[in-house]
Amino acid sequence: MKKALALILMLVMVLSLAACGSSAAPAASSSSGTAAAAPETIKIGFVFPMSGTGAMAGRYSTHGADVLKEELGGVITVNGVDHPVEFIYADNEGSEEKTTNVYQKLIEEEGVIAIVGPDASKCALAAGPIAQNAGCPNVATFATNTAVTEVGNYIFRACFIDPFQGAVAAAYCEEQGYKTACIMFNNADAYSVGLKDAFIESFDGEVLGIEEYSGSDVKDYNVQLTKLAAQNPEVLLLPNLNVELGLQIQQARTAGLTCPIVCGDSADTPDVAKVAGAASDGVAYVSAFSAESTAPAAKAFVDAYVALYPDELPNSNAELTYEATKMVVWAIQNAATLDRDGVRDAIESIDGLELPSGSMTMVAETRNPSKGAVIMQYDAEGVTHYVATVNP
Amino acid sequence: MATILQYLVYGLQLGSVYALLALGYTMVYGIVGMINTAHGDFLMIGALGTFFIAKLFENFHVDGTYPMLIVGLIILIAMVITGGIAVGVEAIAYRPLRNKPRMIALITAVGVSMFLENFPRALPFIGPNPRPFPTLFINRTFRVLGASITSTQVIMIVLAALTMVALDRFVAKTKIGGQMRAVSMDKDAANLMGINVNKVISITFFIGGALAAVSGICYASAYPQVEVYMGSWLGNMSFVAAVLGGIGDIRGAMLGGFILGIAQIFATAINSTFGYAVGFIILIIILLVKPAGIMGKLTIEKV
Amino acid sequence: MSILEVSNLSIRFGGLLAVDDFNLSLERNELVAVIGPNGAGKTTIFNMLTGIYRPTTGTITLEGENMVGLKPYQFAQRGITRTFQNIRLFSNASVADNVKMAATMHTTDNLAQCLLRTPKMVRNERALDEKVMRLLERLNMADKANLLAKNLPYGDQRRLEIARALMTDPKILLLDEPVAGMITTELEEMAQLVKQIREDFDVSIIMIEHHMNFVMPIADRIKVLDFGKTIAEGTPEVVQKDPKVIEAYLGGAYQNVDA
Amino acid sequence: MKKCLLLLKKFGPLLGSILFYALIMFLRREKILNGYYMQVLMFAGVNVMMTVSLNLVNGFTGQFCIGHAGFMSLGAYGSAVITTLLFKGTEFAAAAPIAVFLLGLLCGGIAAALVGVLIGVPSLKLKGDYLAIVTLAFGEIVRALLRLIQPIGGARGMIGIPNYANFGWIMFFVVLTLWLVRNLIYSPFGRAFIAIRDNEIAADAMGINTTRYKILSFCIAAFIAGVAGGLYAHVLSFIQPDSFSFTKSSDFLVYLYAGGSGSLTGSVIGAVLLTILPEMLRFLADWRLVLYALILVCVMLYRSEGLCGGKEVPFLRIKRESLYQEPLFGRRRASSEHEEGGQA
Repeated sequence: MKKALALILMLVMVLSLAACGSSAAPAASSSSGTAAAAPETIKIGFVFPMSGTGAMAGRYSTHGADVLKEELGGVITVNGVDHPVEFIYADNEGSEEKTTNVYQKLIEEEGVIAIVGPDASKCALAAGPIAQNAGCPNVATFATNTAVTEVGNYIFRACFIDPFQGAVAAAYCEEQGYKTACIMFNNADAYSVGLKDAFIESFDGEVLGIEEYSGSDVKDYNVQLTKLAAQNPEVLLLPNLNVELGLQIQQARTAGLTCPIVCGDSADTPDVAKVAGAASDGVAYVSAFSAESTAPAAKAFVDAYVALYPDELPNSNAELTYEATKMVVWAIQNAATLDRDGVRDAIESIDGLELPSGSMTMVAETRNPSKGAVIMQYDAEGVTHYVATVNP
Repeated sequence: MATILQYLVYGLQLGSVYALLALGYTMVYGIVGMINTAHGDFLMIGALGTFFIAKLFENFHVDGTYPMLIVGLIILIAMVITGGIAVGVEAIAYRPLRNKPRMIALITAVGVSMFLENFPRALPFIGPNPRPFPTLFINRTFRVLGASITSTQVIMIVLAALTMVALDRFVAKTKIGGQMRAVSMDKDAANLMGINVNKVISITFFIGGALAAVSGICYASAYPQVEVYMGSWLGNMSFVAAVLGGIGDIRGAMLGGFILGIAQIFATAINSTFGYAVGFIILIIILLVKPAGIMGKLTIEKV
Repeated sequence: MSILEVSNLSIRFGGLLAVDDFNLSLERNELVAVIGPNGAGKTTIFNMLTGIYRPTTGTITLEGENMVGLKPYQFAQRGITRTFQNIRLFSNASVADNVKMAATMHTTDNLAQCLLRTPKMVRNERALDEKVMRLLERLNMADKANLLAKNLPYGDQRRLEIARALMTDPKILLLDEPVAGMITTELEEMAQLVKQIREDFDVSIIMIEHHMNFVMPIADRIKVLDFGKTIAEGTPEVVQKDPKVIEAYLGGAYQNVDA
Repeated sequence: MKKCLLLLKKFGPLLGSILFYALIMFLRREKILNGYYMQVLMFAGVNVMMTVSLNLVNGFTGQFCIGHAGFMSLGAYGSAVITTLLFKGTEFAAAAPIAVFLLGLLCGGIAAALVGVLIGVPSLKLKGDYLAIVTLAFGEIVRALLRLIQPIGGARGMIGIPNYANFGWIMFFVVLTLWLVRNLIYSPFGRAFIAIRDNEIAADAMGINTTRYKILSFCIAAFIAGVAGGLYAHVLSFIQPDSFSFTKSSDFLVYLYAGGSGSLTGSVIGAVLLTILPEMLRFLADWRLVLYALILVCVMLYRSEGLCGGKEVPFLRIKRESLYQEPLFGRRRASSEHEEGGQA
């Protein structure tokens, strides 16, 4: 009995491994689109949390990618050959461990030409070395931590970095004439900590009080906000995650903080304003793009998005995923190659690509995009309004 | 002074959520002896359910809220649905394991919890996005001794206290309450005495689920955002509260919930950097002083 | 020379004086039975003699060493072991393992030796196994060595408790109702066993038992307890004839047991 | 012939492990197993160690620890501090990376073990659920404190941890752990643990210093968890406090009880299968965790004693050494001696 059990187990293990293994496709070949019988499918991998507390971000992200897929009509033309394109969405549950698994799967098994995502810096930091070692270009969407692209020359990002965003927020506050600020941040979250540090470093005024909370599990911020209200600051910075912001804005108003509120780019999610309700009136945030923008690329994106998903408006996740994917597709088209290295070089060479957020140029040394930020503001109905553009 | 009172109100607000949830936790534990880690997800179902039920009643929507009667109806429907789901979960997943080691039921509950969270998430019309919770209770702010208290907070705290008293009386005085006590002491003996143990346990789960729905509605009224993962950590905290008060004891659960809420708020108030850790340190200290929780009696095994 | 000296032992639970002024001087290889109706405080005395309860007043001296205040495991390590009235076996372990577990305190192997399973450790284990088997054989349980304790019939569970207690190499063995719930034939076997143990292992035995037929032939001395007080003491013949005992206890107990 | 069998019995597991390792490496070289499978296998190995360690406390000693990820995080950070903060870029690390790696693992293990003693102390006073809550609180406190220590990155975590742990190392530590824990279980120490689990009062009455053995159990388990955490850190090369949350602890609980507590085989099977299963369900996209949850519930319902139901495969079990009771190769298992299976 025990022997049988042990044997069966061994068998199951080895078979399951071998079975899955044998189905592995060869890595992206370097054929340059010679007139073969059937054109090779171009696979692009996407890594997002589709379950777990970050699942909302993943949902917007996949929707953003879907817009580009529609736009491409399912094909990318390389050297005059129409290659079918396949987007492979992989769930990383917002965990670093799963992200590394998913990267390996996409690179080794699916043979993707490039990976778009993930949205969290921690996941990008954990899995970045895998893409780097495999020589697979990787464009992170929302990973704003400076260290993400320092992993190596295959790692790019579509968003701006924490120090820039913090500086933008600080500059905006100074411009508005705010002399004193208070901050409440999530000490369990790297994004929040990074943004807070960057803001403090560039803000010329005085930071009157800093309060912390740990994690987004229990959404009671009353004490921290009451303490900050006692400081009577001219502005409140909430550099926090979108699942927390709605309630924070609401509770800040209830706690008697009447000053203007400034948030990071994660506030660019319609759900924040929906949850905050009327309290969202006047909340300003740093954003990569403005849905109001009259630029054709922006308008086209928003229209295409709404056409595909009539119930919602795009948020930053959707938009950045769209841009990151666009960068990859542009690189494939312009490098006219299905070779990962060629794609990497092409991404690095992006100069003046028209994206919804404006014209984007890749800084080759840091592999961060050089792009401006806009300051947006919610009104009482939760509609966003353009306030200002800040360029690096 | 006013600040301390204000913090106390916040503590009671958070504590009442823990307490309401812990009541269901502790009842189930007291009667079946299992740790139902999916209990927090019943809270989510209650809150999310209320969101959708309220949508159905949109025609009655006036001045940003609903008439009292409709609110009562919405809450009742949510309680019945959540209680029903709790009963269903018990019948399908827990009943077959009743005589198995309790860890087995615990792991099953982890699986159930995972299912209850991920199933609605995977449904396209629910999904993972947080939603604003409709205003069910009229929100007015009172000023008492310099502290501002909202009507929602008052409703939550009073509701929690009333529920505790009602539950306590229910278990102590009614026939079914007596049967519950009998089942909690000895299932087999209760069975021999002609008590329908399955029925009693089903009723317990129904009450637990309904209470979770109420706490979900309270939580979502105070922190008006609903999403599918909202219950998991709250469930853990209410388990902590129930154990702190002495698991299996209804008054203990209540006390544990309020103590936990107040401890967390005051720890945060003193230093928000360490607040989170300090809350747990207080917990450990209390347990070291009272090894069977605050209201729990240390059962000395007779040799 | 007496091996165990218990004097003025009393314990109070709240207002209840559960055991009042219990005295006992136990000789080497002596068998003393403690009898008395339910609630007389017999098991409480055992609990004090094994360190589970700390007496309110009084002293317990084992070979000149004061034992009051020591932990239960220290009582066992110094040579007082017991069986339990409500059987407490290591129910998910095999019979042999149950017995082996009781030898834990005699082990000379340290953690590293056990982790690495050094040859010395293996030799010790083998010796232990043999010792266990010899013991089980003496108690007629060798054929059941591999059964799980919880699957044993009731009588065997009692015997296993005794085997386990013997494995600690006790100087004094406390038997708490060793024949409770047994039928008459088992009773005789057990009486035989107790006698044999007393001879083979050179232990002193204190035994709690209701069953007079069982106690009378094997006990050297009997102490009779009622409501925590010692009401009579002496050889079985003396005790049997003591009017106080007959009045307080014997009549009722006979009926109880035979019923 | 008999001597040959004896040798096989003694070295069979070792041989089996080596063969298994060789097989995996062969499949890897032949590109049948790609990096993805190796990655999943490595995490499975770490999870096996964690589950075995949890088994020691929950399954064998009968305590109730639900904050095991806390020990793991201490080991991960402890080892990462050594390899990354102290030695990274030094000549010594370049000359002897393995020495640095092993030193890191040792320090991680010791750090976790010391705290394990600390957690063992309340276990003397608290039982069951009350102890569980303390371990949960402990895990949360560790996590909260790690976030606040800036030299190790605070909430941002530590990046650039050298990628020392490969499949070979993990395999080595898994086999070593299984071997050591098996030896421990079938020794006076293990018997003391089981005695405490089965009946603490009786254990005490039989001269077992329950205090000491309970703390020891926590301590050893914490050490193993610490080493596993160290391996985890050096596979992932990035750690942050929130990786070691309660969710992680409850994963290990699931592996343990789904596999069958009180059995090493169960821990191995539970951890390996349940690490691989969610990966195999990836094709289900959104519905993946829904099905995983259903499978888990069904396993518990239909095989509630765990997948391997408290049984042990021969090489994770030590038959009594005595020749007195039955011959070394009992009639019952005479045929099973030929197998030379081994699994990570």
